[in-house]
Order: sequence, then structure tokens, then C-alpha cells
Amino acid sequence: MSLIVKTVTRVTIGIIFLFGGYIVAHGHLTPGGGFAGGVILALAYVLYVLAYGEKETRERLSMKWASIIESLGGLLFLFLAVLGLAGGYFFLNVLPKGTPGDIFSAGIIPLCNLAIMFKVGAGLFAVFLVLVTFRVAARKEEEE
Amino acid sequence: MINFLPMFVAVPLGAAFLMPLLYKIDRRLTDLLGNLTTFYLLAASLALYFFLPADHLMIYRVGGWAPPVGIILVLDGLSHFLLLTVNLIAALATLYSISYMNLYTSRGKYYTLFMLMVAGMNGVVLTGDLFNLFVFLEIAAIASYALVAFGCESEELEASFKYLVMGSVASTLVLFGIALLYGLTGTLNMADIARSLPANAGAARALITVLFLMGFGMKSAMVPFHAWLPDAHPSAPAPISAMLSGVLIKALGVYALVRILFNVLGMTPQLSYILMVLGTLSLLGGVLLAIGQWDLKRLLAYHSISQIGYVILGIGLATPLGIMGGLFHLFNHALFKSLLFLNAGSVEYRVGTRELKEMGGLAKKMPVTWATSLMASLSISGLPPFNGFWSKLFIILACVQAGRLWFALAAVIGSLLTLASFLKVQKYAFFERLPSRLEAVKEAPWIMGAAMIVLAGLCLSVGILFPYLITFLVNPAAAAVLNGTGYSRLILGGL
Amino acid sequence: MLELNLLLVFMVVGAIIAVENHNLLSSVIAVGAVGFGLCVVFLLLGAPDLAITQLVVEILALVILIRATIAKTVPETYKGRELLAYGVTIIFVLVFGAFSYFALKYLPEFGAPLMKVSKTYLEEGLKKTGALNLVAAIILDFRGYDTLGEASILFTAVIGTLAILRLKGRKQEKETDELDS
Amino acid sequence: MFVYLSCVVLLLVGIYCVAVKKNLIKIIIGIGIMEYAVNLFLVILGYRQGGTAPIIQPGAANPILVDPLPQALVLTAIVIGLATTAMMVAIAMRIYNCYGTFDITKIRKLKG
Repeated sequence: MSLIVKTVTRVTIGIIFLFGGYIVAHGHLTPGGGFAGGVILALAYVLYVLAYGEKETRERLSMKWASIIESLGGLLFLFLAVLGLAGGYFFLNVLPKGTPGDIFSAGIIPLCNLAIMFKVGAGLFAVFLVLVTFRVAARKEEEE
Repeated sequence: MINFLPMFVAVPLGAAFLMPLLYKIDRRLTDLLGNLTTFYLLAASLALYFFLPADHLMIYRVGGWAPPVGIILVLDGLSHFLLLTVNLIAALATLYSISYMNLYTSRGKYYTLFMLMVAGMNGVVLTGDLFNLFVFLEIAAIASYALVAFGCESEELEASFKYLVMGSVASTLVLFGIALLYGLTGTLNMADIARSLPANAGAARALITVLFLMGFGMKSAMVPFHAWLPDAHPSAPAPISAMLSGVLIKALGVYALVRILFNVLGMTPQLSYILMVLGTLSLLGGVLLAIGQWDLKRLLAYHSISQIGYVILGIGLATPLGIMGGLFHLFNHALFKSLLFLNAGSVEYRVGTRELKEMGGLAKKMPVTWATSLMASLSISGLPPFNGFWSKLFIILACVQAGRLWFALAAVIGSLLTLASFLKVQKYAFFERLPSRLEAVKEAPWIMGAAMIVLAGLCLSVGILFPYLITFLVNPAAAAVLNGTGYSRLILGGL
Repeated sequence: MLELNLLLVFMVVGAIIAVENHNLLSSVIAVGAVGFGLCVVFLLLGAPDLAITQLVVEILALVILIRATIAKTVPETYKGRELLAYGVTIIFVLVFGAFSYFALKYLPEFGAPLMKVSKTYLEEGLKKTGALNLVAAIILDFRGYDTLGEASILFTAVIGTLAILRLKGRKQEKETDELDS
Repeated sequence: MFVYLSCVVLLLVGIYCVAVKKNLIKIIIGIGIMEYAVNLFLVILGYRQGGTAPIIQPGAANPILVDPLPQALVLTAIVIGLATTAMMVAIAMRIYNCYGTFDITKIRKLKG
């Protein structure tokens, strides 16, 4: 891709990341949440792949790390669910609820959003990357 | 103690999330974790028996929310019965996978998907919430789509695509049915729906019933909706075929259908007749298509359709004996059909083919596989003293008792045809002359043999000790089904 | 709600175009238009959460679908239309449509849902969970167990996709023997 | 009634597409349309006349809020839709790689 595309991408990706983070952090206050935010983060990486190519993206976030982050996100979510057992029930919202309207309120909800964000973002990024890589690998096979 | 219940879902999910991490450390660890998880689940579902109160009912409020505001988990006779079946077959299938998966790459992903499938099935069986049932159904279904295509060969991909398309259509229809129910009642809890479904909503009730019949009918591969099964089940790796035919179609299809038709919507005589006709069509259609097959696993897959037909016929009768026979047959089918698929897998592992015409004389070369497959064949054909005999007998007796003689006759004919097609399998695979190409064939590795021997032993011992099994396991399940819409009073009590 | 009805008509027309168009890429774009129409409908019906999610998911799905179809402009072949399949499908669609017309009459009027359970969420959601966004309160607290399932579905799909797109599914004969002995 | 019926029409367009079309991508599109229809139906079921989004504004007077439960369900359903789409595209791409076409009449190796 041309230099203009690359430069614009570099600038916009920062903004997209910030927006995704905002959506996740305010998931319990405003529309959005972990899932939407995670997809937005994945889209930022998709943009990066489209502008810079698959190879350069892998240097930023390799498949291995994407998969590890995804698993850890899942485990964190499950841990929050099991944490409820401390209060007697699976998935009980055990953390203090705080003042409604604050970022740190609503107990486990923001933490769950965070876990989902990691999981969804890394997972969808991995899917997209493997779809692209598969095309590249398949084309190489054909040429040989 | 009650905190036991969510662990049936949380533990396999946790194992699935851990699996990719462990795979990066050492791939043999995934074998260990997979087997530990499924054997833990088996032990837990057995142990649950000792903690059950006398009325066979446990209710768990997820997140501490009272129904219908929150989701509840319900363990009644039927759930416990299915839970035990699922985890028993899952444990033996993972044991078998240790050796069998040497044929494939990427063991970590295999076990991850396997654990997710088990978690999905346990979730479906335990939940008391209609939408939650849909969510867990999708986990199990999506994992099974991926597992069908696990070999990445062109036929497997095609079979998986076909399965995926039919499965997604089925899921969408089910979701549409759930949406209609929500619109009519304003709640998602199954017991609450049963209580508040307006009695005069004739057309809406009929549409919902049809949607669920089509959706879950596709999942359980009843005859007009069976097209995907004979492609999908043979394409998967053998332990997965055993899981798919043995328990997946039952947990996602038969269980969900029975739970919703009997306990939520309420059974009517017309509906019962429709189920019986569908069951009979499946049992005859499946076996007729099976006889002409030469691909061993494909033949077994057609027999799954036929055996599901017996289950549906028995349950469709809606008499105590019929339901008991149908559920007992469901359990027996899980045992012998997964055994047969494991046998087919070990033949494929050593011989490298599934074509019956290319086999022959394997009885001497693979004695364990042969002996266990003989027992499973006798069992599926309904010969005494094996387990299949009793459950088929109950179903036929129930048909006679209800005055449905034609259905009884169809069940007998189906059984004879089954015997014929398994004689063919035995003859071409294990007797006849050994082709010179197969001189060097050895018995399957011992771990695979162990899993098969356990299943064969279960087939025989269930056949001999069936009265105990029926008292302790099948009768509570049948009672839960027979309770009908009394389910809602049972769950919600005085709420 | 005129704008809602107009949007619904737009979506149905868009869907028909997507189905009947002979060029795959145009079909994909048309279905994308339907998806964005759905997104606006969500906004109209007071579901901004869904609008955001639908929007981002639609973009991702479109990117994936376009990458799958682009450079593969194989026009659809229309040889051998199976009349039987057409006939059965059209009969099924007509019967189903007529049937649902009668069934849908039993639903509450549009704009007046029963809210049997949801009343509790609206009245006590904030007090019990501390979240202002009641949808977030439901998906992560009242029905958090569903969301655990949802996250697992996505995880399943990711692992499944990675498994399907492995370059080699089976090991070569030799490797098997080594591992086995 | 019109709104409910248009959802059913959308669902039927999807079913028609899946049943009749012979192209893998068309089938994926058909399933996508079916999912849209069901999601739309659920959200419509939860709409209240004159309702606003179910987000409480602290301090403001209590307005009519729409039913939040169907929205939570649809959120899950959207994710499920994305998951199935990703799987289907992956399989379709592999099939394309094997046969060089998306036309199912040309790739049917499996016997009925």
C-alpha cells in the first residue's frame, strides 16, 4: 500500500484503539460493552493487516500471543464467574457495587467486559489473520 | 454441595480455555488434561447419585437470582440420566483418543473442541432456561461442525458444510420458536413458560410446535431431516463419530425435543401420533438405506437414524412403558453405537480403509476388535442377553399394549433388517478370506482396546442387570417426562 | 412509525436483491446494506447497544466475506435448475407464511410487550447491580451465564476456524508408526 | 402486524435462498438473512410505544424504557451469527481451494 495509506492508518489506529477502550470501560454506563469494544480492537488490527500486509502485522502481534491472550481472557471471565462461589453462588456479583455512574461501579460487570474484550479482540484477530494467511499459503502451493 | 452443579459446565470450559496454553508447553499434557476432565465429569455424575434428594430434584440459581429473573439449573431424573450417558461416552472417547489421534495433527485443538462439545451438552441437559438451552446447544453444535471437518480432506469439508448449513437453519428456527414463546409469555424460564402459556393460542402454539419439531428434528436427524447425518458422522475422527452418534444427537435433539414437548408445551394425542410416525419412518428408512452401504462408518451412521427412530417411537407413544423403553434404548444405543464406531476406528487405524469390500478375515488379526464388535452387533440387532434386546422388547410391548400393532410390526421388521445388515458387516470385515495385503495387520493399541472392552462389558452387564439400571436410572427419567406440564409446579413450587 | 416500515421494506427488498443477484460481490454488498438497515432499525427501536454491535460485526463480516469472494468472480451457473426443489421450497414458504399470519395474531400488539420478567429488570436492575445500562446488567449479571456461553461460542468458532484452516489435517503414514510403537 | 409479518418474510427469503441456491457464498448469505430476521423479530417484540433505550439517566424523571431482555438475547444471537459465518467462510474457502469453485453441483463427491 502507498505511503499515504500507511500514514493515515497509523494515525487512525490509535484513535480506533482509544475508542474501543472507551466503549469497553463505559460498557456498564453507556451503550457498548466488551463485545463491541473487542470487535473494534480487532478491526483496528484488520485495518493494519490491510494497510501493511500480514507479515508486518505478525511482528506486532503474533498468532501465538493472540491465542494466549484469547485463552487468558476466557479464563479470566470464568474465574470471575467462579469467584461468585465465594458468596455462595456461581456467577454471583460479589464485588462492591459502588456509586452508580462511576467507572468503578457495578461489581464484576466492568471486569467481565474487560475479559470479554481481550477474548473477542484476540480471537477475531486470529481468525482474520488465519483467513489471510491461508490464502497466501494456498496461492504459494498453486504456484509451485 | 449444591455448588456441584455448575461445575459440569465450568470445568470442561476451563479445560478448553487452558488447552491451547498447555499445548504450547507439551502436547502430551493435553491428553492428560482431557482425560482428567472427562473422568472427573464421569465420577461427578456418578457421585451425584448419592447426593440426590429422594424426589430426584435439584435446583440451582445461577448468580443467586430467583427464577424467572435469573437462569436456573435443574437436575431432575431426565437430566441426570442424560448427564450420565453423555459423560460416560465422553470419558471412554477421550481415552480412545489418546492413541487414535496419532493419525491427525494438532491434538490441542482437537481436545479444546472436544471439551467445548462436552460443556455444551452438559449445559443443554442441565439448564432450566429456554434461551440458555439454545446458547449451549450452539456451543456443542459449532464444536461438532469443526470436529467433523477435522481431517481437512475434501469430503470432510463438504460433509461439514452440509452439516453446518442444516444445523444453522435448525438453530435459527429454534431461536424463532423461542422468540415467539417469549412474545406470548414474556418469560424465558421453561417452567414459567409452561405455566403462563395462554391455553387459547391454538395457531401460535401449533407454529411453535412445528418450529421446534423441525429444528430439533434436524438436530436429531429424524427422517425427513436426516440428509446431513450420513455424510457428517463418518467424516469425523472415530471417537468424535462415537460422540456424535452416541450422545450428541440425543442431547441436542431428542432431549431438547422431549423436554420442550412434554414439559413445556404439553403433549397432545395428535403430537404423539406425529412423533410415532416420524419415529417409524426413521427406523425403517434408516435401516433400508443402511443395508446397501459398503462404507463401514457410513453404514453405522444410517443405523443411527434407524435407532433414533426407535427412541422417538417409544417416547412418542407417551405411555409409561413406551417412554421407559425409549429412554432405555437411548442409553443402550449410546453404548453400542459408540462401541461400533470405535471398532470401525480401530479397523481404519490399522487397515487404513473403511470399505468393507477391501477388508476380510480380520477376526484372527484383531481379536479384541472383533470380539467387541460382535457383541455390539448382537446388541444393536436386539439379540438376548444383550442390552439392545430388552429395550427393543419394551418398545414393541408398549406398542402392542397401546394397540398400535402396525408400529410394533414395523419395529420388528426394522430389527430383523438390522440383524441382516450387521451379519453383512461381520461377514465381510471379520470372516471371509484375509487379503494378502493385510497380512501384517496388528491388533489396535491397548488403550483403544481398553475403551472398547469397557463398552462391550457395559453392553453385556446392562443386558444382564437391566432391572437395576431401570429402577435407579431410567424410571426417574421416565417419571420426569410423564410428569408433563406438572414440571412447572415442581420447579417453581409456591412462587 | 413510518420510518420503521420504510426501513423494513428496504431490508426485504435488499435481501431479495442479495439472493437473486448473479454477481457474488454485489450480493455480498447487498446483504451488507440489509445489515446496516438492521442497524438503523435497532437505533429506532431504542437499542443502541445492538446498533453498535451490529455495526462493528457487520463491518467485520463484510471484510471477511469480501476477502473470500474477491478475485473469485465466478459467475453463478444456472444450469440444471431442479424444478422439484423449487416447487417444494415455494410451497413450503407459502404454507409457512400463511400459517404464521394466523399464529402472529396471538402476539401482543406491536409496542405493548408483556414484560412479565423485564419489569423486574427495569425496576430493580440499577439497585441490584449498580449498572446504569440495563442491557449490560442483564448480560453480565442477571443472565451472565448466557454470556459465558456466548464467549465460549466465539472461542469455539475461533478454534474451529483455526482447526479447519490447518494446511495438513492428517499425519503421513510414517509419523504414525513412530509415535505408536 | 405489518412489522411482525415483514420479519417472517425476511426469514422466508433466507430459507428460500438456502434451499434453492447452488452457490456456497449464496447459502452463507441466506443464513445471514435468516439470522437478521430473527434478531429483528426479537427486538421488535421488546419495543414499547414511545420507549427509549434501557439506560437509566441518573436524576432524570422516569421515562418509558423499552424491554431490555430481548436486546440481551439479540446481543448473544449476533455473536452466534458471527461465529457461524466465520466457520462457514473458512470451510467455503477450503472447498474453493480443493475444487476451484463455489458451485455445489460441481463439488458433490459424497453420495446421497
